Amino acid sequence: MTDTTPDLLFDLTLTDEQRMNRESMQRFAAAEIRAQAKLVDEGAGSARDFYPRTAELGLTLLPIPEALGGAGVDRSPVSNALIFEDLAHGDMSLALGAISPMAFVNTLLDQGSEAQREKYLPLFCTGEFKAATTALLEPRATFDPGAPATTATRTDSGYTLSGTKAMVPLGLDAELVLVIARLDGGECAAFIVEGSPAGMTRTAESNMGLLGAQLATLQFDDVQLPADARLGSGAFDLQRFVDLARLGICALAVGTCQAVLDYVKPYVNERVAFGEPISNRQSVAFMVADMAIELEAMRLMTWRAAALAEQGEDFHQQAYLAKVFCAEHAMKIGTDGVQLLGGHGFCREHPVEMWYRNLRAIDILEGIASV
Amino acid sequence: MTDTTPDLLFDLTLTDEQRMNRESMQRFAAAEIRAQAKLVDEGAGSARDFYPRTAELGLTLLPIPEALGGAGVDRSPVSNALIFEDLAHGDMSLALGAISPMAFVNTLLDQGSEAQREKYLPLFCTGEFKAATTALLEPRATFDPGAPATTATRTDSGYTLSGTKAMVPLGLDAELVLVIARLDGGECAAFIVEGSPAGMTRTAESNMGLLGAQLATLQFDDVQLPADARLGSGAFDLQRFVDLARLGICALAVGTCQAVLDYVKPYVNERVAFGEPISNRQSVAFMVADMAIELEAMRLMTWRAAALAEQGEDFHQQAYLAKVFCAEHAMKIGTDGVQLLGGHGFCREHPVEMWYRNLRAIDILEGIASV
Amino acid sequence: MINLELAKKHRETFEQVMMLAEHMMRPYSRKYDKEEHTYPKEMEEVAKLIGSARSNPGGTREAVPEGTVVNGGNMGSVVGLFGLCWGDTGLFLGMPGSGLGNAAISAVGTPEQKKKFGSSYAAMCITEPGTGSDSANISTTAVLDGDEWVLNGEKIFVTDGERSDTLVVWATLDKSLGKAAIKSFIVEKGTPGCEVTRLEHKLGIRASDTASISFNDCRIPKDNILGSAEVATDAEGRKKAFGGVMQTFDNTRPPVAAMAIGVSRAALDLCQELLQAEGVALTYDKKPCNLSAIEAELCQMEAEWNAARLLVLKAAWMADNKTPNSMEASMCKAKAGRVGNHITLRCVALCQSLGYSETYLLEKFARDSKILDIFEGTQQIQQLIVARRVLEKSSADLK
Amino acid sequence: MINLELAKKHRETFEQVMMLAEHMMRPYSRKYDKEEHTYPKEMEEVAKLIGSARSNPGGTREAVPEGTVVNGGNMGSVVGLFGLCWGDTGLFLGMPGSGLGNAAISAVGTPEQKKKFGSSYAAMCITEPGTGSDSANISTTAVLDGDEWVLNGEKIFVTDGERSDTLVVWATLDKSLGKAAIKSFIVEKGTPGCEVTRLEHKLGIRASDTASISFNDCRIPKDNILGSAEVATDAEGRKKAFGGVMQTFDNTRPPVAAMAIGVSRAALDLCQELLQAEGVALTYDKKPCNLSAIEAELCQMEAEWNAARLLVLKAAWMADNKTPNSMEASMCKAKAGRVGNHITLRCVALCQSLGYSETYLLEKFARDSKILDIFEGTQQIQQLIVARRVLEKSSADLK
Repeated sequence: MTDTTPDLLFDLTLTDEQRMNRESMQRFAAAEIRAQAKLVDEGAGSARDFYPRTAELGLTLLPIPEALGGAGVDRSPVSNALIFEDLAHGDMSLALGAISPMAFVNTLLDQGSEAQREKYLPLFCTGEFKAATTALLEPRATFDPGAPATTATRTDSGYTLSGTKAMVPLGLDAELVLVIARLDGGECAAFIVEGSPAGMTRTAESNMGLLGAQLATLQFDDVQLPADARLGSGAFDLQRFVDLARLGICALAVGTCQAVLDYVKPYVNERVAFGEPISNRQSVAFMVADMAIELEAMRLMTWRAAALAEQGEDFHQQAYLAKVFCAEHAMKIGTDGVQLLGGHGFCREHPVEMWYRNLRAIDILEGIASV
Repeated sequence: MTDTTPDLLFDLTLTDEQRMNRESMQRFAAAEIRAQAKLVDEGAGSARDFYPRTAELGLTLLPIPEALGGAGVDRSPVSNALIFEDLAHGDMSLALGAISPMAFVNTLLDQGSEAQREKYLPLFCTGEFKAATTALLEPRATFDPGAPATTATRTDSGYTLSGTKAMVPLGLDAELVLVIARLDGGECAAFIVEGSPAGMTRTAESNMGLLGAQLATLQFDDVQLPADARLGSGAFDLQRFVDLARLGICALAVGTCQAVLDYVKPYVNERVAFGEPISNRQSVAFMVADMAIELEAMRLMTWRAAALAEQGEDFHQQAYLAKVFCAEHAMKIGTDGVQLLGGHGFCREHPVEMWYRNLRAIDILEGIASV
Repeated sequence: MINLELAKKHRETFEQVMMLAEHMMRPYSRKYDKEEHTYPKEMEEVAKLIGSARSNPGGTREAVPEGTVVNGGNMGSVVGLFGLCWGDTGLFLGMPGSGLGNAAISAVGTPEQKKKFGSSYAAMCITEPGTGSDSANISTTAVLDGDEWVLNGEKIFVTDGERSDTLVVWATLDKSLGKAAIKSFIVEKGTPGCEVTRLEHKLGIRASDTASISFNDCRIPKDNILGSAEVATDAEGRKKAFGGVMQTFDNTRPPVAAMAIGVSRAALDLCQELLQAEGVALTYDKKPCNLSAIEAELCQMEAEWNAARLLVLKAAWMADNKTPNSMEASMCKAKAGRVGNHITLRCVALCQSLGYSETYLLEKFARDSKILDIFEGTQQIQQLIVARRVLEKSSADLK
Repeated sequence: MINLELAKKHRETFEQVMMLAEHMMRPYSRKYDKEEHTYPKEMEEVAKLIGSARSNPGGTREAVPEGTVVNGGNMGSVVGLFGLCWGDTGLFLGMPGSGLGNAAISAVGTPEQKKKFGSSYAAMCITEPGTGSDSANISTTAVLDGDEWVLNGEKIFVTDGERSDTLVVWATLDKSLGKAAIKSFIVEKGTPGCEVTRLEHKLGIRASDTASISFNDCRIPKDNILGSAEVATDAEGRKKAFGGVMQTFDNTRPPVAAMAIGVSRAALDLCQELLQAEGVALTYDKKPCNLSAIEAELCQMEAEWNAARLLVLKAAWMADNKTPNSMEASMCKAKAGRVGNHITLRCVALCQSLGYSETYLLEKFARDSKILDIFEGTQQIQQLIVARRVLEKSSADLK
C-alpha cells in the first residue's frame, strides 16, 4: 500500500447498496435457483430454459456505462463477490452459468479496448439473458493457469487459434467466448470468439458435478479470427484476469459451503440416535464448529482480496492464497456435509451429495467467474 | 518376490527368541532407561555414564560370528527393530545412543570387507560398551540422504575427507565413525574414521530434543584416511544403508509413540473435568483411538519392510514408505500426547513434552540406527 | 515368524481376481454407473467365477495342529475384495452373492441354514428410518405365532435389497427388553408381506440397488431365526446376546475396509497413469520434501494406502487364527474408510479436469468410496468402538 | 465498506512494534529460553516503550457518532501482539504488564480499580490442581469477614505468578451455589497468606514463569472484588453472573490467538530465509500443485496463516465496535491455536537439522507456540464453545 493511499479503516460492514442487493439476490437464490438445482442435476429440468429467468437480476447491466445502455454503476469486485456468493447459496452450478456473461462483461470492462466495449457491451443491456463466457482451463492433469497451451498465430488478416479449452461454462450456447491463448509463442493474449467459426467444435461434457453450468469442451482447429478479436489495445494481463476469476470461484465456494452449513445445522439437531440429537456428540458438533470456523475464514480471505482489487492495490498474492484456502476447505466442508448426514448424505434425496460433487470443482476451475 | 521364494505365510507371530528377548529389553527399558531419561534430559544425569550400563544387553555381541568373539546369531532386521522399539519405549534419546554401536556393527556385517570385520568386530565383543556410530546427515535445510555433499578424494596413500555431518549420535565420544561421502565426485562410499584424526572437529550440538543421544556435529577438513578406511571391497550400497537406517528410525518412533499411548491412557481415564473423566468426551477419546490406530499401522509398516529385508527381498519402497508414514504420525502422536494432558502436558513434570521434542527428530534423522 | 507378504495362494487369488476385474468388470463400470438401478447381468459370470471361493466363506480350513498359523478364508476374502473393488465397488456390491447377509449367515447360521441359504443372494436389513448408527434402537418386530415368526416394520438402506433372493432382517422380540431382544431372521424374497417400497438415487455405487423394504405381517418359518430365540434376562446375558448380533459386524467390517483399499488403489493407479503421461512419476529416489508437490502427495498417499491395507490384513489374519478382532476390525474400517475417501478425492483434484470428467473413472471412484466410510458403521462409530476398547470404557461412559 | 487492511495507525503500530521485537527482544530470545525462570530485566525497557498503549487497554476511544466504524484498542492490541510475539512469546509473557490479569481488570474493573491496579503487573489465577478447562469447578474460597475478603485455596498455572505485582484470583463465595458464586478478586503480592509455592519447568515460554500460588487465610480489602458481590439466586441471574466472569475470556482469547499469529509468522519468516539460502522460494507464479513440495507447503501455510490472522482481526474489530464476539473470539483462538502449532512444527521439519537445532530459533518457536493452543481454553474447549453457539446448544446438552 502506498503512502498516498487514503486511510481506510478495517471494516466488515456492507454498504447500503450491497445490503439491498444481497436481499434480492438471496431471495432469487432461495425461490428460483434452489428449486431448479435438483431438477437440473437429475436431468429432469433444463438449465438452458432456466437462464433467461436470471435476466431479471440485471447482472450484466449494472457496470456498463450509461452511454452504452447500462446503469453506469462502478464495477465492484466486492459487490460482485457478494452476488456470486448469494447465488451459489442457491446452487453453485446454476450460479456459475448465470454469472458467466457477467464475467465476460467484467473482463471486457477491465481489459477491453474502447471499440470492443462499444461493440459488445450494448448486447448485454437488452434485458434478455445473453450467453457469453470465458475460457482458460485446458484438459491436462498438470495444467497451470499461467501457461496455457492453446496458441494464437498472427496471420495477414488476424489470428489463427488452435487448442482445446475444458470446463467452459455455457460452453455449448455462448455466442461470445473469451479464449486465452499464447500469442506467437510469447505472452498470452485473449481473443473474443463470436458465434461458431469454422474449426470450432463444442462438445458437451459429462462431469462429476456442475451439471447445470453446461460445461463444454471447446476445440479450436486453425480457427481464423479477425484482427480486432484480440482483447484490449495493449498487453493482456493474464495474471490479473486469473486472479479476478479466482475471487469469483472463491465466492462460489463460500456460498455453497454456507448452504452446506445451513443445511446440516437443523439436520444434526433433529436427527436422534442413541436417545439424543446426534449434535450432542462432540464428534458431530466439533465437525460443525470447524465447518463454521473455516467457512468464516474462507469468506474473509475472499473479501480481503476483492477489497484490495477494488481499491486498485496489488491483490495477486491474496487472491492466490484465497483460492488455495477456499479450495482446501471447500473440499473438506463438502465431504463433512455428507458424513454428517451418514447414509442419508449418500442419497440424492438430500442436496449435500450434489454440493459435495460441485465443490470438488473449486480447486480445478480457473479463468471463469471473473469479478 | 521371485517364484523361487519359499511360500511364507502372512504372520504376525514373534519367534520364541524374539519373545524372550523382548522381555529382557522391556525390563531394562522400564527399570533403567525410563528412570535415567528425565534426569539426562534435564541435564541432571549423564548419558555418558549411562551407556556402559547397556553393555549387559549384549547388543553388539549377538550377530558377530563366533570366530570373531561374538555369539554368531544371524543378524535379523526384524529382531533388531523389535529391540529398538522396546528400548525407545524407555526413552528414544538414550535408546538411540545405546544402539548406535550396534548400527555400526550391523553396517559392517552388511557391507564391510572380510578384513574390516576381522579388524573391528572383535572390539564389540568385550562385554564393555564401545562408542561407535554412523554419520550421513548434513546441516542443510534441503539435505537429501541420496546426495550428501561431503566429499572424499583419492590420494596416493588413501583418501582425503571433507565436509560436515550433523546430528551424529554419540558424536562426541565415538571411537569409530562410519562417514558417508561422495567419492571423487561420483558414487557415494563409506569410510571408517578411527579416533580423531587431524582436521576432524567434534562439536556438541544443542537441539530441541534427543539430549541423551549426545548428538554432535562432526566437521572434516581435509582429513587424511588410509586406503583401508573405505568400507567394503565393492561399491557401497547407499540406498540399502539408508533404508536399513530408516527401519531403525521407524522402530524408535514406534516405541516412543507406544510410550505416549501407554502414558495418556490412564491419565485421561483418571483426570476429571466437568464431573467426569475427560476420556468420556469424544474429542479426547477419539484422539486416543486415532493414536492407537496410527501406531498400529506404524508398527505394521515397519515390520513389513524389516521382514522383507530379512528375507533378502527388495525392501526399498516399503522402507521409504514406512519412514514417510512413521514421521508423519509420530509428529501427530507427540503433539496429541501433550494436548491430551492440557496445561500439564506443557510441564516437564510429565514426560510427554520430552517425547514431543524427541519425536520431532524422526522425520529429520537419516543414516543412523541401521537394523 | 513376522512376515507381512501374502502367502502364495493369496497372491494367486489376487492376480486372478485382478484379471476378472480388469476384463470383466471395468468395461461395464461407466455403463451401470449411468444406468442406475439396472441389474448388471454381466456380473453373474464374474460371480460364478469367484463363487467357488465364496460358497465356503470360511475358507478351506484344513485341520491344522494347535499353534499353527493359518492364512485362510478371511484373508482370502479381503484379498479378493482388494481386486474386485479395484475393478468396481458398485458392480461388486451389485452382483449376486456379495450381500452382507451372506456373511451373517455364514458367521452365525446353523449348518441347516448355511446349507439352505448359504449360496443364495442375501441382503442385510438393519437400518430403519429412525435409526442410523443406533442399531440397538430398531422397531421392527418379530412375534412368534405358532410355527411362524410374524415380522412388521420398515427397513431402509438395504444394499441389493431389490435384486437379492434372501434378506437377513434385524427385529426385536420385545422392544421393552432392549438390545437383548434383537434377533436376526432370514426372509425369502417373495414371502407375502415383504415388499420393496423404494430405491434410492445415490452419490455412488449406483450399480447396486439400495432399497427400502416394508414388512407387513410377513410370516416366515420358525426355523428362520439366526441364533437362539431366547431373550436373556440378566445383564450379562443381554450384553452377550446383542454382542452376538453385533459380532456380525466384526466379520463385515474388514471386508468393507478391503473394498476401500481396492477402490483407492484403482484411483491411485489411474491417477499415476494420467500423470505419467505428463512426465510426472513417483520414483522414491529422493526424500519426499525434495520432490515436486504432486510426487510428494502421491508418496504420502502410497504410504497411507499401504498402512491401511496392512491393518485390514491384520484383522483378517486374526479372524483366520481365531483371535478376537473386534477392535482391529474397527481400526481397519476407520483407517481404510478415511484413507479411501482421501485418496480417491485427491486423485480427482490432482488430475484436475481429467479427474472431474466422466471420461475417466476417477470421479466415479471418489463417489463410490464415500459410502465405505459410512455403511457398516461410520468413521465416528469405528472411532467410538476403538476408543472404548483402548480406554476400557462401557458404552454408558463413552457415548 | 469492506476493507480488511489495517488502518494507517495500526500499520504504524505494527511497524514500531516489529522494530522493538527485532532489536530489543530477539537478541535475548535464546538467553532466557536457556535460563528458565530468570527475570528478563531487559524487557522492562520494551514494556515501557509499549506501555503508553497498554496503560489504556481499551484504546483511545474518541467519541464517535452512532454507526461510525471504530478501529480501536482491541485491534491495536492484537496488532501489537502480532509484532511482540513475532519477537518472542516467552519474553512478551514474561514482561511487566503483559499479564492476562490486566485484561480482566480493564474489562470489568471499576474506575477506581482501574486507576489503582490498571498499570500494575497483574497475573491471572484461575486453574487449580483439580480443574483444567472446568473453570466453573474451582474450590478456592472467598469469605467476607468484616471489611475484608479471606481467601483460601491453591492455584496452578499462573503465568508470571512470581514476578507480577498483582493477582486476579477466581474464588467461590459458596461452592454449593455453583457457577454463580464464582467471583474474581484482586490480590496484591506480598499480602500475608499469599505465597508462591512452585515454578513449573516447561516445554516452552520459559522466559515467563508459571507458578503455583497458595492462599492461606489471605485477607484483602472488601473493595478488591471485581464486579458485584451478590450471588444471583435465579437460573437466569446465575448464568449471567458466571457469564460475566467467563466474559473476560472473550477479551483474552483474541490476544492469545494474536500471539499464535505472531510466533507462527516468525517461524515462517525464518524458515523461508533458511530455505532461500538453498534457492527455494515461494513466488506465487504457478498453481500450488505445480510447485515443488516445499514451496507448496509454504504456500499452504501462508494461506492458513492469513486466514487465522483475519479471524483474529475480525474478533477484535467486533469488540471495538461493541458487537458481542464470544463465538468469534473462540473461533479465532481455535484456528490460530492449531495453525500456530502446525506452522511452527512444520517449519522445524522443513529445515531439517537446522530446524531441530538451537542454533536457530525455529525449534523454540515450536515449543513456545504449543501453549497457545492450550491456555485460555484448549482447542477442544474453543470448538465446544463455537459448536454450542452455532448449534444453539446449552452446556448441559453439549458437554
